[in-house]
Amino acid sequence: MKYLVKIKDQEYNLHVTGFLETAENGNRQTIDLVPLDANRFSALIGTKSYVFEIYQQNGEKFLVYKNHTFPLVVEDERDRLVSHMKQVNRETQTFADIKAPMPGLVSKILVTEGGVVQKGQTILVLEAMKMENDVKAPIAGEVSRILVTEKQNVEKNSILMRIG
Amino acid sequence: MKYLVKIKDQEYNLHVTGFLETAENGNRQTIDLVPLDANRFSALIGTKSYVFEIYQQNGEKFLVYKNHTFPLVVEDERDRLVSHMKQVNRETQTFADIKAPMPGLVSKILVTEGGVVQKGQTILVLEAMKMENDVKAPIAGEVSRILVTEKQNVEKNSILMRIG
Amino acid sequence: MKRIKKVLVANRGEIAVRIIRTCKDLGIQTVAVFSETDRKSLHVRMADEAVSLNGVKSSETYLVIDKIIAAAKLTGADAIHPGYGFLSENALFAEAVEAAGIIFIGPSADSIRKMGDKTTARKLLKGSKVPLAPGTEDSIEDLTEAKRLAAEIGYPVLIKASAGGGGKGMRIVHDPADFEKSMHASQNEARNAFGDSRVYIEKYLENPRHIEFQILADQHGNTVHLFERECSIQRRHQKVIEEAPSSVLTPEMRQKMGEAAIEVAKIGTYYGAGTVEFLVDKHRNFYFLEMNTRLQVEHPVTELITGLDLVREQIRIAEGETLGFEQKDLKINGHAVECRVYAEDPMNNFLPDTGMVHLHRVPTGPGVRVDSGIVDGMEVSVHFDPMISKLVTWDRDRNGAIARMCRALEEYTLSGVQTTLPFCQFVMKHPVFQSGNFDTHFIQNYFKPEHIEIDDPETIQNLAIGGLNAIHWFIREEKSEPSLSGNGAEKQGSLNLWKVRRK
Amino acid sequence: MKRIKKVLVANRGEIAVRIIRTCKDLGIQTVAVFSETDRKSLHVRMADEAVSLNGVKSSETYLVIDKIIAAAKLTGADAIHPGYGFLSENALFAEAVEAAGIIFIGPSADSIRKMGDKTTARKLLKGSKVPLAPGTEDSIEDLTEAKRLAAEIGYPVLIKASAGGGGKGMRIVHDPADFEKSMHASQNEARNAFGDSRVYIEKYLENPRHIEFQILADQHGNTVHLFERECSIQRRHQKVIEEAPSSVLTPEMRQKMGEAAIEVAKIGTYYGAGTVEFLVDKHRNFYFLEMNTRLQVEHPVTELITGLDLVREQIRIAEGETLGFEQKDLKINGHAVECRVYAEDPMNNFLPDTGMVHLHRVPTGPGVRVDSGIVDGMEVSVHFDPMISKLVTWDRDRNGAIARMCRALEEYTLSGVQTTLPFCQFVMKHPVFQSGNFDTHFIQNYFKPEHIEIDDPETIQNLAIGGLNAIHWFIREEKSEPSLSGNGAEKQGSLNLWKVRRK
Repeated sequence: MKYLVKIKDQEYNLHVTGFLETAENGNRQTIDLVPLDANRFSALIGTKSYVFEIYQQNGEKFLVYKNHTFPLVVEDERDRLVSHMKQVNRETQTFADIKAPMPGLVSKILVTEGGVVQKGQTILVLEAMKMENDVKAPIAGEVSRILVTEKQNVEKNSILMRIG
Repeated sequence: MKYLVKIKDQEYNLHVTGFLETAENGNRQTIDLVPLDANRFSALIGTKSYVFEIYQQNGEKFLVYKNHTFPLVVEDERDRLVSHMKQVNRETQTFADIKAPMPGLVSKILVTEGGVVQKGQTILVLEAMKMENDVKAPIAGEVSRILVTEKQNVEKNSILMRIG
Repeated sequence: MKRIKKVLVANRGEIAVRIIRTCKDLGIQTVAVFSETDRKSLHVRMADEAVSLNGVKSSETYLVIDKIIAAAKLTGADAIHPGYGFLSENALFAEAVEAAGIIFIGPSADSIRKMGDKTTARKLLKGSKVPLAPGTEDSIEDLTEAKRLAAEIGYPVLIKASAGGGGKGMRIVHDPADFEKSMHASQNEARNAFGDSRVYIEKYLENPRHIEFQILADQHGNTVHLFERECSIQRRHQKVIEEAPSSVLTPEMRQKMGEAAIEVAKIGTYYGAGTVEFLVDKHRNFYFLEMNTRLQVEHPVTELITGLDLVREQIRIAEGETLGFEQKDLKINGHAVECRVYAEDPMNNFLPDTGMVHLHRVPTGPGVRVDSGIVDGMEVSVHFDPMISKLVTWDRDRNGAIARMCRALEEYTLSGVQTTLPFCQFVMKHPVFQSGNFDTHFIQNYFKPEHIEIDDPETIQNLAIGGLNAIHWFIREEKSEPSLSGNGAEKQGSLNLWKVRRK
Repeated sequence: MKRIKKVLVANRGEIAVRIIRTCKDLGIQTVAVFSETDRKSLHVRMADEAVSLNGVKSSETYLVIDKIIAAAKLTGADAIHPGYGFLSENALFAEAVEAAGIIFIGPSADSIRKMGDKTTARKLLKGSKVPLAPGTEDSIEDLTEAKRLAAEIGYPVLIKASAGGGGKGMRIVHDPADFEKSMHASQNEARNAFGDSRVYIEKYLENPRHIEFQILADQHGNTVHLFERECSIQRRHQKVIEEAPSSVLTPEMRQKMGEAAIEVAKIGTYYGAGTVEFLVDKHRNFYFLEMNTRLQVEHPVTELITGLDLVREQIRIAEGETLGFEQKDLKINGHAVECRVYAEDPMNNFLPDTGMVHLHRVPTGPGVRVDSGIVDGMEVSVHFDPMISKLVTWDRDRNGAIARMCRALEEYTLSGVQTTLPFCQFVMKHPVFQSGNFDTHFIQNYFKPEHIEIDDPETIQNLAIGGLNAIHWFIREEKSEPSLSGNGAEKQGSLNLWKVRRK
């Protein structure tokens, strides 16, 4: 699978050619990667030894190495296609179904049916994994339907509401 | 619920009277117990502060305090009744269904149908939680049925075989 | 002489843990007190006994004299150690403790009153051989009068809280136009931090170094100093890096300043451990700044170069023992550096960060000491100071101590909140810091967030490759085990990309 | 003089980590090598580079000279540090390293041959002023001849491996009837441990103390000793607790023994760090026992009382530098104690334990140093030595160092395997150990497993109450969350009584 990896203003076109094998510009390299604890990994790349942590926050990925935090963007071909399509469709997109990104408990609904929301506005708080996760409006528009109530448990990908 | 707790040759008749409230000989005491990591707890009993670990190995419980390991036996009224009944029935017990103590993968079956086993003999190895767990014969007798095969996944409490 | 048998530690975090450690060394029983958010804290776990203060904020807990004394009575503690911050420089607390028949491990209430209050101290020192920087004698409330005095002293001036320490309530004013705003801000901060809004004004020295002397005095009139600490690396007027000895003091200057520090203590009829802070200007003139009538955050650097345990000395003094040594018995052995590890984001103007500390693995090995009150699974909350720990290194010389600090900082693993660790690494590797020739403006003069970035191309590329493969690992794990849920909880060290972090 | 830029550490565990730390202090790049079971080990994580040795057992990995040299060539390492054990006292290895154009951080192959082999060393020292205990000059293979010599020396005798150290292959024989069995056992153990079954016989001294001197010598003929280490607390002839200085040596004896140690080094034309071991009998006569031509496990106690970093000194010496100090510059500063933490069950005859270390939290604070190669989630396997870490404390005097050790032992948390931690606590609190008046039989004379039990009735009762409530907590968690499975994996620090531990 081909990926575009962005880290610290650098972009790498990486090709995951097999189990822990990655190529860049045709140069294959075997990576010895082992998980440690708390999202940390030990990676031997060539002979070089790295220990780093990976985590995700608000949908963005971060890599922590020697106490430095690097935002990490990983896009595969589909993502790139989708992000391209999104750009094309942005103007014409008229509605969006908001799905639960993970199973959890709806702890707060911050909008009402008929209300108007801005893109990026927090519309619902989903409690999952002992955390409160803000669910944000992907587009601006009117809230046309709300399909859940507060304190309701929802499955992953169940539709929470529709905007537009 | 009433319990008999045995630790270091001492026996205590303890009465769990409520959420983190325990009585001994009528003396109620509130316990402030919080879980830490890796099966450790911090307990404040009166003003005294204790940090200890609880773990179970081969069906026996242990408490670790200041790097000392104490075997811990906790019996509730039912257990005592059962253990009393067991003693009464021991001579007359003619068969036993062996149940999976936890969900897992049957990694080895060490007996065959029709074979005779001794009490305490390991009859099956159940791989669960990344460990191999020995399942032992609770009584001596002939293996009358084996209901599982090697590499089979089993649910908790599913019957694995019958002895007698 | 009364031997102390049980000490209640009226504090939290690393200093509570540090005091408990010495009590254990001395065979003294320990009592922790705690706010509800600190129930799982290390000081509660380590103490022999622990008593809840039933509340969350410091104003409901660690600052409530009655609750602390009640806890001491409940547990039969015969002494109270106040640590630093909270009630440590509160004369009323020292009095209330003594009135309850409990030993206060610290100076007398009288000394706290005299020396803890900066304006009182300055008045007392006037006429002594201790040099004072120009400034107001009394704390000042009236804005017009304050402005007049500031003009008289000459800009730039410093507005400081009378009651406080640690840079709280401190403002530098360069321009008379900013004076009013700064004074209000200072008063507000002082009120919030110390419950006392009084401020005073003094001359602001340019390019100053902050150098302080540790003193120890027993109740029988013996006073020594334990040499200096260099504390010039500060952000927001708060120390972040300290060392001992200072690289600018000559033996002659050390002797003069040490004698002045002892003089300050004697004028304050001081006993216990205390610190006399000086500013040293670019001409190597030194001026009395203030006295801290308690243990300092940065006391470990002094411990490492003298081999003394300052908490042990405090306890022995409180018991009425005499110091077991004289000034001539004390020698500086090697060099020590301390980095304070704060939950602050150095990339973002040192904004305090909060959250769960997932993983806290401290460095060790030759010449490394860590004083910390945090462990895996604890929250860094908004209620208390964002200092996580103190990392201290020692070696036979300054270069060695700095090299060990670089190694220890790299080895230090803390996950869950942003910390000042990379910033400390930046300072240690900076040629100006390494030269020893810097002042309190080091950070504003030399630090930019981009300076602490890692940008070796091979490293960045390998992190991209490693990061991608790690994400692949998560995806693979998730796909191959759709019902990972079944025994997910049982997996030792099991990982999940999607679980982590929130603010 | 050639500056070393990249060091390959041909070892594992705590000593590999410890060497890497000093290399980092010196700005030297590091290369780790590892057996497959050590992939997650700390030394692999901490080194800048790491190379797999493709194998599991030490005979396939850390003992294979060619693999190590290949790894050094692959990574461009210009020096190899052998640590202790494995190839550290193998002259062929030292030669092979030098032949490959790589610096061996240790003595010359010639010195290893001369001094590393006990019988050769004894021959060389004969006629010098270094006192030798009666024993065979040559290693011995023939049983009948060995028995004759044993009778001549006089029982009890000691059978020891020529090649080895660390008590491996050592047997005391009190009764001639046991001689044959003991000799075979010793030969077998020596073969397994060192690939060399040769043994020799010497007089067994009764009530001896094991006292060794650290020496440092440069390649220019300068040799100093760094005082003694007391290593008399042993089980199975292996050291478990060491300290410096020894409580029995007078300054005169220290000087005499130190001079003898330097003499041994000079006769061996020795350079690098080395240790000369002596036995001291109850009349305070001392006898040369053997020389260890490498860094010792217990070197940190010497580092703490001298302020030197022995690995740094080794590297500087290997680079061809001269020692920067003379004997008269060296002073003993305070007292240091080391406890080796083994995965062994002291309640069960120190039987080695293996398993997963769930939790490893090391003590810190004033006067504490931990050298460890283990972290959470690592296995203590059957393939290697069961030493987990070394806990070292320092204070201005012996009582202080012991008190800090008691505190640090209590603070030390290791979950998953049985350890010698409670045993070390027993020793520290024992009046005979505290008196300083003990010999190598301390454990057999004073230790019984029941001595280390906790039996304060209040504690036991409260553990019963706490334990019961903790079990209740597990049951409640399980019942109230039947589908805990759903996000079980996501729970930080989630607990499960039923998951843990197996052998």
